[in-house]
Amino acid sequence: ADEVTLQLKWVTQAQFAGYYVALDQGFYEEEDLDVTILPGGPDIAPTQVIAGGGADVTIEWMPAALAAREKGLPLVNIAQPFKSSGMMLTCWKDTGIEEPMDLVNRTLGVWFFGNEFPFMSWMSSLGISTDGKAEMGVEVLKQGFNVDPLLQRQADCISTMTYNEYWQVIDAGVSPDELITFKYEDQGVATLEDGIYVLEENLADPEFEDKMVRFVRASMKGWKWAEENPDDAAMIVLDNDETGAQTETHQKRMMGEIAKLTAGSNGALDPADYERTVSTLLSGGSDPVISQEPEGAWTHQISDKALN
Amino acid sequence: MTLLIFSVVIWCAVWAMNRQIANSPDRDDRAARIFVPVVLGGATLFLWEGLVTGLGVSPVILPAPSDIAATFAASTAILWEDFVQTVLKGALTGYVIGCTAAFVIAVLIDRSSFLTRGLLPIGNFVAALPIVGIAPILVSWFGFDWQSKAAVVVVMVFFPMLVNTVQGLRETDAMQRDLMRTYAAGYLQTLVKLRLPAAMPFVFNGLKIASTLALIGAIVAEYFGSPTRGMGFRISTGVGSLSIDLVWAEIAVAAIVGTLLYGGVSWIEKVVTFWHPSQRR
Amino acid sequence: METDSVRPSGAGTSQRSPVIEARKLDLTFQTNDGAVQALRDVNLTINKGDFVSFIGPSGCGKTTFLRVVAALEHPTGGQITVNGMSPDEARRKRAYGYVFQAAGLYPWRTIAKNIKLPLEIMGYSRAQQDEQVARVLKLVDLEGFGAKYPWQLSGGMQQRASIARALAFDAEILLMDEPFGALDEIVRDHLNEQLLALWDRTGKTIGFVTHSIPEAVYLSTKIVVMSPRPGRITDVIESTLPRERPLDIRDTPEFLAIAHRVREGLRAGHAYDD
Amino acid sequence: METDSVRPSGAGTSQRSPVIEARKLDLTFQTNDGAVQALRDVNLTINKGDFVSFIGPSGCGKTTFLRVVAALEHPTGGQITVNGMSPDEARRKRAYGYVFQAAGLYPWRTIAKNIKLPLEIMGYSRAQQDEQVARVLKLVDLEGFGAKYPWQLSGGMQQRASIARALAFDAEILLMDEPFGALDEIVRDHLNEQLLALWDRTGKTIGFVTHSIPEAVYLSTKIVVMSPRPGRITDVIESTLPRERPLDIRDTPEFLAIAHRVREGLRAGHAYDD
Amino acid sequence: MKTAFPVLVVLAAIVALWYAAVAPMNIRTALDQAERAGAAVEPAGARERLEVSVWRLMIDNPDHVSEGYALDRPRLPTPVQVGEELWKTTGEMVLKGRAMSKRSLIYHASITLQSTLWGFLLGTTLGILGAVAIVHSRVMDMSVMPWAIISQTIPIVALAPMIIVLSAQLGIEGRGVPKAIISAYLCYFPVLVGMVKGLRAPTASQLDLLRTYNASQRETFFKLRLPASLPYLFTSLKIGIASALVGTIVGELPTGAISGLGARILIGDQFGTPLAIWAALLAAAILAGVLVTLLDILQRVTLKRMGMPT
Ligand SMILES: Nc1ncnc2c1ncn2[C@@H]1O[C@H](COP(=O)(O)OP(=O)(O)OP(=O)(O)O)[C@@H](O)[C@H]1O
Ligand SMILES: Nc1ncnc2c1ncn2[C@@H]1O[C@H](COP(=O)(O)OP(=O)(O)OP(=O)(O)O)[C@@H](O)[C@H]1O
Ligand SMILES: Cc1ncc(C[n+]2csc(CCO)c2C)c(N)n1
Ligand SMILES: [Mg+2]
Ligand SMILES: [Mg+2]
Repeated sequence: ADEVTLQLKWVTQAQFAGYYVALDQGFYEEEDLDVTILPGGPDIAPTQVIAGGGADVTIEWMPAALAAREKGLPLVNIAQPFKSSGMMLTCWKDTGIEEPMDLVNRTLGVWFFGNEFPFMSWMSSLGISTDGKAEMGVEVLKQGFNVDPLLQRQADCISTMTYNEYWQVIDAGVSPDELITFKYEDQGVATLEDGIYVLEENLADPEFEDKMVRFVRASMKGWKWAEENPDDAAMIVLDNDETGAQTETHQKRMMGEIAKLTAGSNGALDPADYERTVSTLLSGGSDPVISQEPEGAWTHQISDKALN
Repeated sequence: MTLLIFSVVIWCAVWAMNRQIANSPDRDDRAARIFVPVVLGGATLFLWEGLVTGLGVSPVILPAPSDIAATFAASTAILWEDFVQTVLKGALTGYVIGCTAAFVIAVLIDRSSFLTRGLLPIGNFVAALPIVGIAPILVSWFGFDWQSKAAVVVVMVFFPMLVNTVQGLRETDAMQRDLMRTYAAGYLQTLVKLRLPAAMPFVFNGLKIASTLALIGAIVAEYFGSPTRGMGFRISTGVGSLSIDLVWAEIAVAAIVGTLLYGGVSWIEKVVTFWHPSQRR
Repeated sequence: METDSVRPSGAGTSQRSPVIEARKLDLTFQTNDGAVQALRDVNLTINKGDFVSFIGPSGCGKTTFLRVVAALEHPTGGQITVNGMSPDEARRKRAYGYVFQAAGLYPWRTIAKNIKLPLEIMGYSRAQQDEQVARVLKLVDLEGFGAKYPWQLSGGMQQRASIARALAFDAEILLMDEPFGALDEIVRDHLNEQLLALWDRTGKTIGFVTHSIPEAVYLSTKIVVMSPRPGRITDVIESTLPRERPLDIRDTPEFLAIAHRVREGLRAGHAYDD
Repeated sequence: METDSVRPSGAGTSQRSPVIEARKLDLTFQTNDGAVQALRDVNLTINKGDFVSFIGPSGCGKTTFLRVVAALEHPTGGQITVNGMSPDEARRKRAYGYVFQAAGLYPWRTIAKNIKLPLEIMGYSRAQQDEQVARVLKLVDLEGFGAKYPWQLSGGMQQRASIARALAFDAEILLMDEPFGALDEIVRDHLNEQLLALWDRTGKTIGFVTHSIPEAVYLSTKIVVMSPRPGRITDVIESTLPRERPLDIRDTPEFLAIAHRVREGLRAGHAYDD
Repeated sequence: MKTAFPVLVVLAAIVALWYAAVAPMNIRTALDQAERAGAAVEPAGARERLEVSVWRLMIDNPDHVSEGYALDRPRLPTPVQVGEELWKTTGEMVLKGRAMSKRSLIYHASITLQSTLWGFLLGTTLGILGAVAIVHSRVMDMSVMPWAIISQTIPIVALAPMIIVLSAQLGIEGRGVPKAIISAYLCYFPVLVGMVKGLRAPTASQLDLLRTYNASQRETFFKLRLPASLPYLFTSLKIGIASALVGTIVGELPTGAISGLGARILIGDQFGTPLAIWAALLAAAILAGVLVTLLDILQRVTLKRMGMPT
């Protein structure tokens, strides 16, 4: 079998259910692939791992991938299982925040490590500076990995994913009525999230191309399966979690939310989504994420063969 | 490739020269003691340059020193802002508070052998607590700004300093103490005239260990939440956005600051404990 | 300095008041491999103005006895009084000047500052301190070395500095543990003379440990010979030498007779069959 | 042991072959506050089988001279040969047994193991090692203490152990730096006798530093008197005493005459005006 | 056991302080919850309460103070809560026969222990070899020692990702090796410094003695320098193993946070289960205690056999 190493963006969780299902259900094996899944974590930059040859293929968000491309690492999107963005800003209602312009003069928690780009674009589209509290500014905190800043009111709003952190806030006993959320999708600044990326130079190699075709085909099969059997998929993820710290309820719920994000994608990148992402990123205010229109950052070369 | 070979040759030449200096009669000169490691460092940087360019290592994995230097020069404003946030506010505050508190408490508990015997073993446990576990807790207690970073530094430096000071205070030999007894010197007199001076070599040992820990503590704590400035912030986000050259520039700042801090403490140590055999030649 | 103190009259000692009185003194050290009896049944009276030498083989308890007197060690049996008080009370009254077997100077202080140490503690004024330092440095022939650090001096000079330190303040009782051990004969003779003169002038009570028989005989009004395992007193010799003692008194038959008696007492404490 | 070695004949030394020859020896230490001239213009010949004592005030360079002989220090001027070789060559031939001023026993080795240390390095067999240890322990009266660690012994015993260590192997030249400093008179007398007997039996060449005039006179065939600042030789006294020396030879006029000459030489090196 | 009693007393004092601190630390969360459950709280509204000090809140809401001792997500858990969590993930797992399951801290501690021991082995070897080189060669002393110090001023967390990527590029499979390298990086320094001190502990006269015997460098090393350095070695080994443990846990974050105590801490942080963090922290402390104690026993036995007073 051909060996493939997959680097995930984050720790083992239902966000990556499709790949674990494909592995567990033998879809990779059917395609004669021997896949190793490397979970991510804080401090793991999938882009760096793939550059260092630690993985053949990686799951990454498009803003980070495009930024890496501009830094001279030619990543190419070969498939895009996630159609919509799950990122949002979650705020306390009792702070009086009702619409985006109310964010002015507040303290906001944001994820960095390459995940800050959509937020920055959004703020610049609103004309809000991120250099500290001011009439047209916000105080930005680099949020850690948990939702404590919101619960302890060190921040008025924090970044959450529809499928993960939001539910942790709810699990902490907060009722949804106490919160107000702004989905990036609704604000028109959605950027593409989990996509499958490889190094451009590898694509020229027909053998590698063939491997990727089979990989994408099996992975999408896994995603289909996961959408149809969310609870079983969550259990598969749980079985693969080596930390033993994940909980069943949380993963089942996460799987449910993830299914909403994958819905509408057959795995092939929709060029319109790509264009929207690029224009959002290019409008990044004074310090845009990417300074020029990228070229060759995606291809249908693989998905066309895999999905038809 | 030629650069690689050239840098290897240079490195070997520098090593040979250092050998010469080290075996020459001037080897204990202040100048020689600084020159030798500095040229070796320079040669090593050059070797690094040669390896990276010669072997074509991608700059997103390991940038060449020349790239790092260029970034360093181009980002002095950012580096300065981060230095103020992490070093001046976080690390130094924590260092001063932690070391002072440890010193004072060491002097206080030293009067009770019960407390010392009870506290020291526990101190060793606490010293083995990983900062990566303590940092998120302290960030959630003390907020995102430098206060939580200082708190992490306090926790990190407290016990090494405490243990060293307590040990130092016991370092007087029996005869030196007996002498004070024959004078019927009081506790305070014995402390000021005998035990504190005798403890100084140990106190400085603690201060030196703490000086390397302080910076690391402040940087690591920023991984668990920070304002949008600081060396730890820049390093952690820099890796994510593949600005590895900026990451290395920050590492260089950390190394320089750490070395200066360590060197400063060593220099004060030399002045204060001039009498100790280890300071004489 | 109590230079005007009552000068003890003549060599007879019995009529003067006792300063140190030990009765049936016992001292046992508890160590992890059994108890060590360092002193057993020690009875001794030292009168005001006495110069008492202690002599005996290594490990016989000389140092231990001096330490008991200075309240640095507590006897496990028997009684000891100093000026009618317990040694500890006397210590708190700052009755002692103690010269240890090793110099024990503080390395972070210069020689002058080392000598000033007791003076600072006892609250002498700046001017008094300087005056005393100058006086004792001269006494032990270390003028000009006040600003040096201990490690810059040879062993013998360090020992003299520690003697100077003990002489700098006006202790009633001087306890000296082999103070001249590391000195050559000439320096030793010189310091012996100086010490005798000081004693004569001030009327201090002196306890003095030595390994040298001539030194003990030359200096003392009373020689205590000790023997080891357990440490006890085997002989107490009252010196019949006059108070005025030029160096060449050491060639008189009287001197040699006393030295002989000490040597015999000492030999009894050794196992050699020669 | 070379018990069957040629036994040196009589007290005359001039006809025997020179072992150590120093010519115009200079040694200056460079320290941070200036140079210290420890030895200046030292000329000395030591013949095979000589017992040479060095005596002089503290800091006059006795230790330094011994260290130069053993190649532990390198002269900054002049020449010195040992058996016609440089001291360093002689050292590599393992010509020296050295007793240092401080005992310097290794605390992690028992007394017996400390004594075995040179034997291990010089490749003695197990059986030979045990035999030698037993012999020298007896020589210094430490039988039964072989299994003890240094810190379990009194200072005097430690010093004897270090003497035993130097005697355990068959060094041609024995260098002893105040070996009997911390011992009381009786033990000292005893060890003096033992050392003389050993020297007589083996014909070793011995360099011996002491502060005691009687000891120097009693032991030596040649007494070197030194004086300080800078360290130089002021007198070399060839002893006229017979080779056979009972302890009471110390009361003979001949002995006292030599002692007197040494004392005068010594006094000249001091600044006292008495 | 002359230390056992004082240690217990100090521990008891710490636990008591800890207990006392729980009330003020958790009062806000407790009041938020109580308010959501419909209780009357003074003042009403989490935002309003932010303006009021915790002491005021405790005085005004005495009935709710106790609730701070039973929160699911406490800012500061009680010692009992931590103890229970620790028991649930260790002792209880053992009783169920699942000591090595992924949910057991014993399993994770064993993973961490493995890397720690490899890192310790690597670090001490490097440290000792480095010290031997430094003591025997002046070039090494002059050129390497300053860099050893500088190496410790570099934040290892910044290097960690690069170490992983580089070791992957060098074809090293798995995350165990980079973890051990990070652990060794922290461990080697105290060992190096301690051993340099120890190997230089022999006094000039002890060295002179061997010179008079014309002992070789080898003999000088084995018969003098090495034995003289052992007390220093053990002291630095104890610091070294604690550093190796810290290093492993630090290394477990960027190496995929798959398993080990570091991963538990991270996941506990990410999923907002503070009890898991505290339990993992305590487990790390206990592990460190056990390792240090083992070395301490080894030290006592060795030094005793060498006849050194301890
Ligand atoms: N702290 C102690 N613990 C145990 N034993 C001790 C202690 N101090 C002294 N000893 C023992 O008590 C005895 C007397 O010791 P002391 O120091 O009084 O001898 P000394 O007569 O002064 O000998 P030296 O002439 O060598 O100075 C010795 O056998 C010694 O081993
Ligand atoms: N390593 C050194 N560096 C500088 N000066 C030294 C050194 N060793 C000895 N000296 C100086 O050399 C002189 C001679 O010293 P040495 O040790 O030979 O004297 P000594 O005659 O043995 O004295 P003592 O009787 O005190 O042992 C002294 O003035 C001493 O200060
Ligand atoms: C240092 C660091 N901070 C935040 C993220 C954010 N992040 C990326 S994917 C993901 C999934 C949500 O569960 C989250 C939170 C990260 N990767 N690394
Ligand atoms: Mg004594
Ligand atoms: Mg000497």
